[in-house]
Amino acid sequence: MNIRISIQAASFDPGDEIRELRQASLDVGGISVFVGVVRDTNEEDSVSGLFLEHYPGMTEKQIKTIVDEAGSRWDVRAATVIHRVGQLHPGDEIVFVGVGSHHRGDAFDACEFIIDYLKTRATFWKKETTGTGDRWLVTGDSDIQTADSWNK
Amino acid sequence: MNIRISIQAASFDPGDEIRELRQASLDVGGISVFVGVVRDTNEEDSVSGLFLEHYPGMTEKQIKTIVDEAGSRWDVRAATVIHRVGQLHPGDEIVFVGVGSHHRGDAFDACEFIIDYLKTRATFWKKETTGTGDRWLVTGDSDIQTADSWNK
Amino acid sequence: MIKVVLFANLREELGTKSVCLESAGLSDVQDVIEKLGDEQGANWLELLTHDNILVAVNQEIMDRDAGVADADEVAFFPPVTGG
Amino acid sequence: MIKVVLFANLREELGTKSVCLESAGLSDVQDVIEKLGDEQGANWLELLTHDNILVAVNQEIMDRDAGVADADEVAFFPPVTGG
Repeated sequence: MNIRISIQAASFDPGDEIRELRQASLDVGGISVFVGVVRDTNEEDSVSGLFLEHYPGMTEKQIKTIVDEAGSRWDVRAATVIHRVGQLHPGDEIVFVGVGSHHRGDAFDACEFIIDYLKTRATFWKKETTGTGDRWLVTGDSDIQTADSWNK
Repeated sequence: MNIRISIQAASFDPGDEIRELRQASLDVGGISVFVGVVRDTNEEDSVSGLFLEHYPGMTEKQIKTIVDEAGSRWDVRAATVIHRVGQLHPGDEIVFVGVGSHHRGDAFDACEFIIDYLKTRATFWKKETTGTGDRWLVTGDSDIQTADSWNK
Repeated sequence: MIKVVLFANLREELGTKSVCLESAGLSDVQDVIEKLGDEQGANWLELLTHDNILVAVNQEIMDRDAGVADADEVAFFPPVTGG
Repeated sequence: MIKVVLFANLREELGTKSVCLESAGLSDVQDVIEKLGDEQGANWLELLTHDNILVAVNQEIMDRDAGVADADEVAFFPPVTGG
């Protein structure tokens, strides 16, 4: 299993990442990708910026654990996780999760599993800039329920 | 809902397609993408080429129906379906399905629904070139079951 | 005229991608298949009546008892294998 | 020494991203929190004992009764919100 994990301030090119997943092996028949984008609204307030902080070292280890877990549950030939940190703005790409598998069902499940866990387990924190001031976000219960549902 | 459907011989750039989905609306918070790739083996035989034929006119209408159905079931802000036809080779990208949604769960479900239906409902036919000659593929029962499972 | 179109292995095995039929006397798809057998040969009848062959009339999937009329397009093809 | 690191709103509200503590007499995370309260101020005790604050020792999530030793890194942070 080829694994690439990157926490970076720079933007990324989803096309390049998909090309690498495709070229990881000629056994890759399907690639499932999730790209998260900074929205311009959250709970009715308009959002003009999003600042991302993380715990260097711990975050990378956690993501590796999440990807390994996905690889033990499903056929995963190649997986890429990129998460941006620092100051972002609406419309910016914030996260890329890509999984190349022999079978498309495995690609979808592994990709969705990784992003669900990333949102509830990996040490990233978001702070929004809104018209009424800055605020640190809190985890939505729905995200926790979504991640927990993989254990049923 | 922005919809783009293309049946084409030319290759496509997944990065460009994701960029368009992202830019369709600032309400797009998540983009789920599936890219299908021609594998170099199928049922143990090595595959050197894949020829794709379709029913021009009918295929586009069917895909539009599939995408509209996805849009009625889930929050879909933008959807792109590209399917290549003609002579392809192992490692070539054959299909792109991308869905931009406000919520990531909706993006994943709509994307997987579209590719599952595309595989069992849309008028495409594949012919493989193998070491033991050319052969038209037949639909796998597992694909039909996968698509039918959305009706449960 | 009714336009008959063929795809994939049917196109290859029957050696053509389309033929036209006079519509007189043809009321449903089954009539079309029988007339193709009469005009084109018994192998047409055999291939087009296989259980797994799908039928579309004017680009909509239909049963073999679906009606046909002048200017319709009737397509025959095996189960699809795209994606 | 034990290195204490803080993230997100804790880092902002407590005005620093890390402090060092003498490890003598500290056997678990709860001891670390109490010493931080003594040395840094009561607001540290209040914020770090909030129900939703998570603890990691050497980059592994732990409970407050987890043991600590010299050269350990103890992190405090709110629930994560990435992705």
